[in-house]
Amino acid sequence: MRLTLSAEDRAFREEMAELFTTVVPQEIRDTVLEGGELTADMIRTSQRALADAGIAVPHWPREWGGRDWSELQRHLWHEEMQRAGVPSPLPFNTSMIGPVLAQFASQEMKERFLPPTANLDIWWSQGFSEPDAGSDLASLRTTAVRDGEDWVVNGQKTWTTLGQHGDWIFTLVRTDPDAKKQRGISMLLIDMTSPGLEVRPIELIDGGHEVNEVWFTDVRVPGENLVGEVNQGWTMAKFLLGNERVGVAPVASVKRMVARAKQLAGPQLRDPLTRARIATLENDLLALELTALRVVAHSDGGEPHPASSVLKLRGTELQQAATELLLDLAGPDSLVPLTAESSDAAPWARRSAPTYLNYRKASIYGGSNEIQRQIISRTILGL
Amino acid sequence: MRLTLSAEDRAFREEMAELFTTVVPQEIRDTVLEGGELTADMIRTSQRALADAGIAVPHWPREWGGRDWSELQRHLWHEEMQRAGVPSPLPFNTSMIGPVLAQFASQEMKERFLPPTANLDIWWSQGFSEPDAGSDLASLRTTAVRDGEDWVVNGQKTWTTLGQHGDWIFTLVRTDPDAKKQRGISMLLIDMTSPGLEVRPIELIDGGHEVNEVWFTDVRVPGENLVGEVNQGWTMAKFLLGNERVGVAPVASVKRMVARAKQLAGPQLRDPLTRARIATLENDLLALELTALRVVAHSDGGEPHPASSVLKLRGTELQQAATELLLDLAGPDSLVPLTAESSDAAPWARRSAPTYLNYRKASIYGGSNEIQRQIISRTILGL
Amino acid sequence: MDFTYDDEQVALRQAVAGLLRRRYGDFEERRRVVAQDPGHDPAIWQQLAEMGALGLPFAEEDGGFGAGPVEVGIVAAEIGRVLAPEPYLASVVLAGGVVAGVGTPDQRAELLGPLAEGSRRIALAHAEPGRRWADDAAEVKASFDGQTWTLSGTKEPVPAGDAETLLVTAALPEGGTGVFIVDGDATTRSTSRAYDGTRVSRVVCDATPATPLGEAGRDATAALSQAVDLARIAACHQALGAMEAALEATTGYLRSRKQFGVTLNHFQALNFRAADMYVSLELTRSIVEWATMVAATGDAARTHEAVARAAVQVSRAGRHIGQDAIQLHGGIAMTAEYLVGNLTAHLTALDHLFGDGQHHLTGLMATLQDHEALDPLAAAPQDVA
Amino acid sequence: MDFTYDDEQVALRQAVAGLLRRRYGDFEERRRVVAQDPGHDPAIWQQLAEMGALGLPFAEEDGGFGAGPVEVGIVAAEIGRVLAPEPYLASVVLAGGVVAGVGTPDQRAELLGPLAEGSRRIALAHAEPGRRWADDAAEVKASFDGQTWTLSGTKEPVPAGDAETLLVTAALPEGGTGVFIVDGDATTRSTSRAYDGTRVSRVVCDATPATPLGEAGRDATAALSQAVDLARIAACHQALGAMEAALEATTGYLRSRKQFGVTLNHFQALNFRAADMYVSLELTRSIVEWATMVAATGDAARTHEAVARAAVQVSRAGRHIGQDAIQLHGGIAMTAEYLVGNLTAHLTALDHLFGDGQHHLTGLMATLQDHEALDPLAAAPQDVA
Repeated sequence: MRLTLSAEDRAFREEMAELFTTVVPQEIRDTVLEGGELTADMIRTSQRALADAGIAVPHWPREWGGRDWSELQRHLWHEEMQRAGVPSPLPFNTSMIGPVLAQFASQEMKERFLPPTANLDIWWSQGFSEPDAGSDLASLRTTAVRDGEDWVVNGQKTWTTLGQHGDWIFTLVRTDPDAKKQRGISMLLIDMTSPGLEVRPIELIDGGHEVNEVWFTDVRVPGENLVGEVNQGWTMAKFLLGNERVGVAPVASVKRMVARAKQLAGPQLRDPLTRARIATLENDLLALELTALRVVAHSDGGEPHPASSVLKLRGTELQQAATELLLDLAGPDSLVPLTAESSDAAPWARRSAPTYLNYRKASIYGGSNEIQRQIISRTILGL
Repeated sequence: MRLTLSAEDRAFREEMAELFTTVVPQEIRDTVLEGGELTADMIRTSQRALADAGIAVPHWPREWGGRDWSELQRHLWHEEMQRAGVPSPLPFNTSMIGPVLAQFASQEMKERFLPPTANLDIWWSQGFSEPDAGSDLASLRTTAVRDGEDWVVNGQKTWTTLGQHGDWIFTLVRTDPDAKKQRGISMLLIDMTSPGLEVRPIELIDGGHEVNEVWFTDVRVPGENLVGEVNQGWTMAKFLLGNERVGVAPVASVKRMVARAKQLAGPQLRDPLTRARIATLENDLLALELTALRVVAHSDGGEPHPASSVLKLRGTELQQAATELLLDLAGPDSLVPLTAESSDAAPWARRSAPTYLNYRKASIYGGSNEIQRQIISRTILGL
Repeated sequence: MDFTYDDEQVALRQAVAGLLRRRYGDFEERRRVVAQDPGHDPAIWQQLAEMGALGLPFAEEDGGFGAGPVEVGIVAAEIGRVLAPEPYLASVVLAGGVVAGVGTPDQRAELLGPLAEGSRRIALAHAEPGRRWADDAAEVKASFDGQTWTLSGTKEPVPAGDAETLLVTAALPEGGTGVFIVDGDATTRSTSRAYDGTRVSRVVCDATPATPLGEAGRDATAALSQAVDLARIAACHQALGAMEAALEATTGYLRSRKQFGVTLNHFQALNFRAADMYVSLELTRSIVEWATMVAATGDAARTHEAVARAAVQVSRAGRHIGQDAIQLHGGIAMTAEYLVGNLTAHLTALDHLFGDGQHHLTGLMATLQDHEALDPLAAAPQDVA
Repeated sequence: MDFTYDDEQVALRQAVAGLLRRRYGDFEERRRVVAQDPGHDPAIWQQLAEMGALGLPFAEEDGGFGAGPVEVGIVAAEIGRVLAPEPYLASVVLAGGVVAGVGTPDQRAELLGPLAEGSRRIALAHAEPGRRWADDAAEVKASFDGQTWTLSGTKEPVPAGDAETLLVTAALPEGGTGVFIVDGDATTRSTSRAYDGTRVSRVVCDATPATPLGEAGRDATAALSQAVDLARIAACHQALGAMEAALEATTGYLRSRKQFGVTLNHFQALNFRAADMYVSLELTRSIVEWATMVAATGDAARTHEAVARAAVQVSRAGRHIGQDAIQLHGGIAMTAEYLVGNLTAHLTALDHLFGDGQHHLTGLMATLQDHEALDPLAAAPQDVA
């Protein structure tokens, strides 16, 4: 048992704090810190700055830019990044397709794709979900049929986050229609400028446009763009989704939100019910952060700790609670739209309702909270 | 829409309030109002007083003492009874076996049993639950085998509330072992002084003894004690359980508990968190009471309103919340046992923890809250 | 005590429901209307007027139909069910209610007649930036030079503030809060689309000429508060309609949507959550209908308390049902083109329009010791008379 | 930052667990012991002494083993798991802690040595009827006639107050609260069995002779508060052990118990509730272990805050897990002979021993503006040194 970080980890943490606040432009970090919306260029700029500093993809294999850090160090990296208001490196690149390619792709494919992936010279989109599948990913219907050396892809993906900026899309396709559900699925990398590929925006209830449908009509994909072997896609998907759950607790960003709420609350902090609500939320966050620290301490060099599901489940609950707190603090000012030409209501207050609505997705995407409860009850509790 | 009671119902309500506070001895009502424990004699005295006043079994058929009241009047009768601290007539007699006999029994059996049942000259016990059945009542194993004119009963019942006082027990027994679950069940009335019948106490976590096991070893029951037809028992059980759910929301008694909590809170009422907790509970109770009034208004002359499940579910939640409130108000004084020889801690405070623990049963017995959710989702929501 | 509607009320519900469901039953239609100015359909507004819905709360001598909170609630609930964007709550119930409560007989006839006929909309400009659901006005000030009244200051957010006529509340020179009739075009205002699709405005007065509503210089705080309470109860009905629609959509989705080879209603945990939504909804309906009946008595003090009680419950239930309706649907409910998420957005907006749950609970906390236990059946003297 | 036990700590856990599970693993045994006086098993107490568990928190020069809150927590958790009725928390951690914090070196050696050896139990008589978790004493007053100190007044409830030696807190003549050593038999006391099976006493002093613990007449409020904080954190571990056992029993029951022809783990709604219990448990474990490490630094102010944070979470989780463990079991968990309901009873008692969740939350509310955000990784100066 030790309460504190080792001298080494403490130094590491300070180094990260220093790096994040120096290499990433203040303007970008302020946008994050104030809950504003990032442009695609800001995300690119930030990730390239991290890549230059060698801290964009620390969890990748060393030869592709990884750092061999301990799980605790990765956690500290992630938390200090959030604390400094640095946008996370694009998860589709660094947490999803990057590790998959590093693990499953041919050497040639790695050399072609990994460096621009780390540097966000390629902006990846994810082509997994389909309209009729929901949490039942394996029931996907998009097909890829062999035609000479190429694959011809037809079908539709949806919930493709930030797909409007995408250069390439990694896609699960059905390559053997006769095989059982999970079998017969392959992973293809598809250039989003290919003829027959169309990205259609989906407007969300917060008025924003962050997800898309991606339609494939006879899209030709060179055979070399197949990752790994044919019909091995489900293995890669599971690998990818397993990675996705690690370090998912958005602790530092929610702490930042609650700290901001305290600043913004003003005279409302005199209301004991508001004080109780904030004090409870702070305590809940503390318990979550300590749990994240326990999990990383026990995850070294192995499978993701099963308690990762606790982090996802509880993390999104608290994230949503924090957005609800800000909304209630904004009160009637929350009714004023951000798009209002001029307003005396503070921008944070006018942003609070769309943010609250937007974060309802947190408990749905990336493995819904029902899926997390299922994992906990099956995997951990043996039910 | 009308906010108030009709003049007739208002007069009825006043009459009930007057009756309850005059015919039932003060000592008994005080015991209830202070959350104390009733003796069997108090329960008998109270019910006989109600029977004398003609208000023990108002929902029975008129010829057996019923009153042809509207559902609203029955509700008012029940609420005023609780408000006055009058113990409810023994539910095994008046809500369970009485209506079953009135509906299904032969004229001879009615004449023999209904008058002493209304007057609590017979104290009935319920012999439904079995150790391995739980909520799955129909999986019962107690058998009755025909032997000449008699039935010979073997098996075990459990959770027999107040069985230690029981004179007779109405029992579900399996009379056709080859029939499917729900079929092959009959209802027998069994004299609890019969040889081979043994009542064994079960101590509960609050230290009290209110439930029992009832063991049957070759207990001979005269054939005339069969209610209705052989293998018709499940029909009667469903009829009985359906009745049990009507008017189950313990509104007035919980309101009384919360009103007492406010009196007892003393300086703790200055704590805004305590005030918020009580104000919320009062509001929740108001919503429940109004829902009960809506349900009774729509239940006249028909099946139990499906929203009865809402009353049971929410009623027990609030009942439990009220006991938890009293426990927390008692604070450290709740640790002092009621059995302590002498104590400066108030009796209500010393009773608060056992009461809290005892009421955990409220969401389990009489159709657990999971069963209620099942009923709501299937019957009302069509899921 | 009777929670059933009479035949006339049932007919009103059917008429309004028929109209609004025809127009907005296809949610795409509602989206289209909301996307363009003025953000609602003037033809529907006219039809509501023709069926008498816009004049319901006003006295016959003022050009209305002499109905009350119950009938207003019926209309509001149907609006909530389909998210009809017509500014019934803001214009008829709230602003109209202020005119009815504060205006002189002449003013009432002048403003409420055209409002009931659908020929003129009015809006109440009361909220001021940064002030939370205050009863009075502070930042907008009224001046009187002996001849004319003028107002200066900013009101925001003003629901449906693009109306022809504004009622602007202002701090009076001698203290207290007055209400003034202001020509909307005489102010500097901008109107935009709120996150739930409704319109809100910012209204700036700068020595803007104004006519006192009611007796000049008289404090109207109490009358304002009563009008807001009646708008609150209508908002509760609107929320109730939206909750009903959210639960219906959710159970329909659970019954029809397949995942892992079966429809979602094979998953007990989801069904149980739907059951809990139903419990919330029924409890809410009870307390809202009760508070409406209390409001119909006209007793302002009892109404204020009853409305707060309903609002506490509506706030909690609206969050519960709105959040879980999205969760049980999954991603599709996050999209703007699907009804359910929009119901949640509207529930959220309603919750912050006239005071959220904590605001009202705080009021109830102060009255905790005024009663031993609540007794909704205890008749007040005037009820019995 | 490291949440793992070292080898010695693991060995301690195994030893204590082995002893207590052998003795009380069959819950019927625990019931039997609790039903009779003294309510625990003196042989087990002796064995705990022999394995060093009773001397863990005390300095070696006082007759202890110089361990700390982490080791005490290990013992407490094992006690909680099987509801071992031995008065470890009350006698060793609480009363022993007060001696260690307040007593003179001679007193420490005199009292703590026999305590660690299991030959003498002590108890702290601090609570006074009707006062809620006060830091000071008010109703019991100390007098000094120039030669001897005497105490008068009533203490209740006194956990495990049937001990040979009592430490009684009392209001000092000059103000402040003192602690006094009193021969238990010199008081009028009655001991009874609390609802969770533990023993509590009422202790009446009436000009009862008393020896000041530590310097006579000196205010010991701060030292008392520190000792109570250490007892609180041990109580958190005891609760954690009980919660673990409750969840284990519940999942075991769901896996094995059949209803409607299948085991209960075929019902998704029940499994999901078990998953939520697990989430509560893991969050609680994290914050309790962290608070324990903070306590181990010896920094009283940081410990006080960390303990309050752990206590808020333990209170909530204890209710959640205790209540749902009963609910998911159904009727059987209501019976006294079944472990689960008794775990809930004990969790309930622990929650009200040193301050419930609301009590501690109120403390945290007061410090809300002392920090921007909580940072458990921020090292205090002495940690780094």
